[in-house]
Amino acid sequence: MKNRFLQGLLAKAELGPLILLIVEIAVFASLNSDFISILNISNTLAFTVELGLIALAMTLLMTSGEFDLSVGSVFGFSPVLMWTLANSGATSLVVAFFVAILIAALIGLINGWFVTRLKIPSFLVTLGMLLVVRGLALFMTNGFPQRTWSASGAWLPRILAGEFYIGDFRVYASIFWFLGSAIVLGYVLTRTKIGNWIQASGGNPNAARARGVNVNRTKAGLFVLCSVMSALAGTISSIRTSAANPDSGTGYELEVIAMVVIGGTALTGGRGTIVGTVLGVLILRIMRNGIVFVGVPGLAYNIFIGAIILGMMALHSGLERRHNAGA
Amino acid sequence: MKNRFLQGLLAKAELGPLILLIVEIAVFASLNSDFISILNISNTLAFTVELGLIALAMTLLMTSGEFDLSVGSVFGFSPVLMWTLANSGATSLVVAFFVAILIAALIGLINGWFVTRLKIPSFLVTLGMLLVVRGLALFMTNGFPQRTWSASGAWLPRILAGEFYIGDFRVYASIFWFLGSAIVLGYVLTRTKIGNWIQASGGNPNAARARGVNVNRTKAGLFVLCSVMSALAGTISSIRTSAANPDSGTGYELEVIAMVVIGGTALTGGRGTIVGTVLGVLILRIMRNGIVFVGVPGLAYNIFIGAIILGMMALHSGLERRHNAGA
Amino acid sequence: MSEPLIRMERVSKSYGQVKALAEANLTVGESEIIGLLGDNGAGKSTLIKVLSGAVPLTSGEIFVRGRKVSFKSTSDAIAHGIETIYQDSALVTQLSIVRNLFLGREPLRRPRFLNQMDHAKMERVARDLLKRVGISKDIPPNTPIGSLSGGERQSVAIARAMYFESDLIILDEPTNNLGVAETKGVLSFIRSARDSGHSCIFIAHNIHHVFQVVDRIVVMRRGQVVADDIDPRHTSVDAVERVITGMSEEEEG
Amino acid sequence: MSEPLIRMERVSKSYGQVKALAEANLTVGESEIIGLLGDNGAGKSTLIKVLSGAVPLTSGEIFVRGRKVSFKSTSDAIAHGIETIYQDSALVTQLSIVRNLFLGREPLRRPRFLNQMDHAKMERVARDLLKRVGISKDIPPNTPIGSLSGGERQSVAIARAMYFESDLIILDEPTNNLGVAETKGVLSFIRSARDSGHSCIFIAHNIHHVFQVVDRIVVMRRGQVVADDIDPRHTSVDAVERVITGMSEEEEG
Amino acid sequence: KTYYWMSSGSPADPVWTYFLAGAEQWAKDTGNTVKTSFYSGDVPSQQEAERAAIAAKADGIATTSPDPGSLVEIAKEAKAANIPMINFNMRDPTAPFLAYVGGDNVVFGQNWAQYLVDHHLVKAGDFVWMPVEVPGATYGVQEAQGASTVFKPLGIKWEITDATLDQADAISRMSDYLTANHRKINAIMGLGDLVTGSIKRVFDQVGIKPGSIPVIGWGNTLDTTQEVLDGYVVAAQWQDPQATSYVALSLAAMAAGGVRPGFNVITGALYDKTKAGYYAKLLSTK
Ligand SMILES: Nc1ncnc2c1ncn2[C@@H]1O[C@H](COP(=O)(O)OP(=O)(O)OP(=O)(O)O)[C@@H](O)[C@H]1O
Ligand SMILES: Nc1ncnc2c1ncn2[C@@H]1O[C@H](COP(=O)(O)OP(=O)(O)OP(=O)(O)O)[C@@H](O)[C@H]1O
Ligand SMILES: [Mg+2]
Ligand SMILES: [Mg+2]
Repeated sequence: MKNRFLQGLLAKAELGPLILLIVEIAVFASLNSDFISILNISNTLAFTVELGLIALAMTLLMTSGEFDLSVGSVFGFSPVLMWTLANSGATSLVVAFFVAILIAALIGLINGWFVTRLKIPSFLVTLGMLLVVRGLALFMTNGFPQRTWSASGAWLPRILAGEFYIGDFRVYASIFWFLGSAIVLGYVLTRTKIGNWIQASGGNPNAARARGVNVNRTKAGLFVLCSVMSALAGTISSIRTSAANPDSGTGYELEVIAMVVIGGTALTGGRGTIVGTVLGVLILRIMRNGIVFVGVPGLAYNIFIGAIILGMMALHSGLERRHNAGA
Repeated sequence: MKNRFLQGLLAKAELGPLILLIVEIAVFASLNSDFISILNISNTLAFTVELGLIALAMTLLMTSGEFDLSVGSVFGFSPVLMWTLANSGATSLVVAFFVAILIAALIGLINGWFVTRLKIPSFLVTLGMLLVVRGLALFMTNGFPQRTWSASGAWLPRILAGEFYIGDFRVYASIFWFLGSAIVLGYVLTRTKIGNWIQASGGNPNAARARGVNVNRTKAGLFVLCSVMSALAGTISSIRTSAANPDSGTGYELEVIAMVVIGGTALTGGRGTIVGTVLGVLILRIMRNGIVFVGVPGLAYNIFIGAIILGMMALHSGLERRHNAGA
Repeated sequence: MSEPLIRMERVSKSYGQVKALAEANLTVGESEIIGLLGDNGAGKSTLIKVLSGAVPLTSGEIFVRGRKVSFKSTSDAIAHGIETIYQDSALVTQLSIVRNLFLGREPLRRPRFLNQMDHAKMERVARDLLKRVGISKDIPPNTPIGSLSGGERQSVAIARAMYFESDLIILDEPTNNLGVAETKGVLSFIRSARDSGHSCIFIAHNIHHVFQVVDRIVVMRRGQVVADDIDPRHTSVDAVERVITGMSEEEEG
Repeated sequence: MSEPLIRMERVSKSYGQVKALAEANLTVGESEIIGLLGDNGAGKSTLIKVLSGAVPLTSGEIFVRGRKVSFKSTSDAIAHGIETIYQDSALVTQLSIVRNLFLGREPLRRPRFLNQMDHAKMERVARDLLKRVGISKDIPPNTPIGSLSGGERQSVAIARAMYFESDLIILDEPTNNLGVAETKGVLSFIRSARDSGHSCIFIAHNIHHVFQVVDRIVVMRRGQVVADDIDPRHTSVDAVERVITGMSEEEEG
Repeated sequence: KTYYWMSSGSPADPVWTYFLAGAEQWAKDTGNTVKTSFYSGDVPSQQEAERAAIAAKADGIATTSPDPGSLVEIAKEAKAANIPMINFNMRDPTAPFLAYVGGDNVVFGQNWAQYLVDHHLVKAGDFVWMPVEVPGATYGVQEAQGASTVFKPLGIKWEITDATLDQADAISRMSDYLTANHRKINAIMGLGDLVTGSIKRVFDQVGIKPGSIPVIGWGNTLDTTQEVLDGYVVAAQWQDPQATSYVALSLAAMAAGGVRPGFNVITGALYDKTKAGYYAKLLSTK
């Protein structure tokens, strides 16, 4: 069983992204030796895993044939809600945290309801939700960032985003959340009944329905998962950076979807890979970090990010084609 | 023939959006009488038709099963390129305009090439292109807005965006560009061979290929059309507002796609309607305008836009279902 | 006569203007194989879609063992023991053969951590089933459906119905894309299903296939059942063809 | 013997590891109807996909009237007079019947403004064709394909091949989903195509259908042509079935 | 030597192009390498990049704060790594930066409000419209906060609206708002350079005569200096954007050379028609 699991990990879909990642690291490391310093690795990982949490959930959602543009706004909204509640003295931080998560779940449920019951494309539903949630965050706070009292003593912030040192290497607790989620969600997708349902819902929803799979509930559940993970990521990020700004998370949705797709999950549903997503997350974040090291001029930054996405995709497609040679 | 054409216009797909538009106008007009003042209508139309030009091209592209996220960046880039060339004295304004259009066509061609030849999803290709083009605009100008010498005498600005008065009612020349494009593209989509190919390419590309339809060339051509129309819209907008800012057009891609989808074009390709898109463009722009008139609090603007998109979609889906009752 | 397994009474179904079913009646007894014949557009697929819960009926009633039922989805029908193999063999092309076989009824294994599937069992059963439907043995059970030939796909769908031995198995044109060997497999499966007490509704355009297995032939035309008691042992193929095309009204065996 | 219409020599095609075609040979003469038989996965569809330019061959050569050709796409094959009706009747479900019929070969009308289609002519021809393939007359030609039954769709694909009278018409299991009346329409279409000087390759699992029309039967097994000169007038259905399943090696009529 | 210049602003914001020009000018004048970057208010991304700069062993960093309090840890880490870090334009007093160069947004907002009141352009019970490019961005929030200290006691009401950083869209939204509310608006306070610089186009579009509604706000662009000269804007805030960048990098270089700055540099001036020509000249020699 173990062996077969490992074999699954190295299936063709993940080969392209893996090679990309290795090439990328090699290039940056050769250009600047500080790039693979302990300090830089630790630093890059911190934010990477926060976006990664969203990407993991998005992988499952996209495998089921839907996607969610509202993740960035939930990422910004949830910590703002949490701190507003906690700062107002209405509740303790812990209660506020769970309220924020619950509201996020509700947002996901509404997304799911609109998409599955009213059969509106997820593009429109989650775009609408993006605007509503972003607007709510602004309206609730009057645009003001929330105070984030340095919560060093409390247990919740420690569990979510506490710092640990392994020698000189600083890690945040969030990396364990990320790794844990990757393992659980990877297991769910490949080994369990729900995983089978997710893939079938994305691959051929009518066939799945005909077999008694509850496609609507599966998709709705994944919308909830996606929102909750975004809220978790937002809270973790907010605690770590001690900032709770109603605007944070803007534009993350496209970055997260790009991560998932670069990892090899099909945009059209039916085929998804958690291992690929982990690689995709690393590829995109390391690229952003590496570009700072190489010292691209500020205004040309986007040119490089864009050109590298295009270049990587071309390479990716080349690898895929070689792999499927003859087809 | 005439009759059949009219009948086509009022086919089921466009009925929902039409009702939405009428309801929307009725509601806003009843809440604020200034809403249907000549001044406001003229104001609203000015920017509406600029976005509308992009939406028309996007309709054809989406019918063929692809979409383009780089339209906003081309909208910003083209006028900046045009004015930079003209201001540097290298060429006349007219030559600069055609150079900008040509470069936009090239951008579209590259998008098309990546999507059709390398088989990379248009989401990733055009997201990458969005970053590259936006970066180019910033880099080329060092971020500075370009001077737009008030070109009242020149014939090109007059043709593109000149003002006319019909009584008190001010219209810009751009509205004729929009109407003209709508008629031509609507005709192309419904009555011509190319239109048939576009729909087939989106509906079942393999079947289309098997019949000898050049799916790749059809899609690539539409990417070019989309980029060129964005460039045209950007230039018109820049002349009208006498502003050429490297960052203008940010976020238009999502708004334009939303317009097309609200109009009834399928996100998944195969089915598209120009009349629906014209309605969708009006619905979204009038909503933005009307919300200000009704006087929602400034920071709650996005909440309302989002909630109304969701609400309209729900209504839309209700209407569709009633229409297809029994299925 | 005791209550039959299935009784459909005056069932109608309209798609907008199109009346696909117009007050059709059908009964299926225990351990009985019904052959459902009719020309294109006669309403055969629609009738069994209604029976399998895939589409809601416009009017009429369905009874299972005398109890009135109302199917809101295919899961409802499956719960009542009605298993269907659709004409367009509803498989998920991205998933492997094994995963398609067990979709919606995945066997689980201990520890029940997040409902993990019993892959070992699934593969074992799959190999066995594929052999029984006569699919060539060199196709591994984790091949994705997308890379199978049309007939091979059909065989997978048949294998699925074999495994989940339901009270009533509906096969909508299962032999359509099948070769000689595979067709034999399906026909013998239908026979063995009856012998072990299951009922079948078998739709096919190849009347020769129908004649080889069924107990009773039902013919539909324009949304109605126009003959429901043709005995294949006492009727000729030509006579049935005439009923199907309507050239001799209400001619029965 | 003069050059035949089509000659395929030692044609092979592999999908990754799977050898779908292994040095298959096939000739088709002028005004000849070939019946191509073989069990599921024998390579029939692959052979005709190669011949129609839909997939590239791995090795081997194709000659049309003695001239070597190399098809890069289906348009190349269409340009050489080879028209194909695929097994999965490649239709665009969102488009209407008329638009599907003429897809890729739309008739234009004057003024040639942006290549406008001649809708009037298209509809007229479509009505006529639909009648010839025996589709019920109450289906208007601008119905979207998506709302037709399986058999009705097949008939539309047949109608298309009827209209574009090519030198060679390939039909991959065209009678699969067809009822009695529709099947008769297809078979008579094939006969009349031959009579007006066209050649046909007819693939079907229903051997009875094949026997009714073809001049010569070709049998494939495991990617190879194992018999290519069976005369249906001097051979029994059973004998051909044995060749197909390989129970009597190389038995010919 | 290699210096990092890291902005929390958006490259689309016209004022930032002048800040950037100052940094580039400094690089040219001194021969040092300056790596510039923009983070558009994305706190985690900026933090990550600042840490990357520290890891890359920068000789000095000049940075703006995306959000007061958000760079505390970073400044500590820079200090520990012995990398001089200078704060400019957006102040973050809680973080241990070596020095600050720039203005004070709260004070600016307060000054604008006071100017309107002192010149009898608004009175108790009036309504002020405050368009801003990015609602929630720190500069706008602080300016509104400053203005509120003057307006609140007088019972003057105000509303902040979302204009976006996209000029065509901003003009469209501002025109909509003005058309709908021109009867009730007594004054306009442009919380950012883009919105203030678009006032002429909005007035022209809606048909409002220059000066009939008093406008005050940012004035770091040629558009705004021209608007002041033409009477569309009564007074505008100058912030020395180029000089701010230049001085911040100079301080960083000075500290890198071992001379630690023990002072802050405060910039800014409010100008009206009489002085606008001077600033226009400053801006056109970029
Ligand atoms: N989803 C649908 N929308 C509209 N009409 C439909 C739909 N499905 C079926 N029909 C129509 O209902 C009628 C009956 O169709 P049905 O598929 O039941 O026929 P069938 O007997 O199974 O034919 P075949 O042998 O070709 O499969 C046909 O005229 C068909 O066009
Ligand atoms: N796209 C593909 N990828 C991989 N293998 C394929 C592909 N298409 C066909 N095959 C394999 O090639 C072999 C021949 O397939 P083909 O479709 O030609 O058979 P066929 O004779 O048409 O069978 P049927 O009667 O079932 O249609 C089969 O084993 C099939 O699994
Ligand atoms: Mg049927
Ligand atoms: Mg085949």
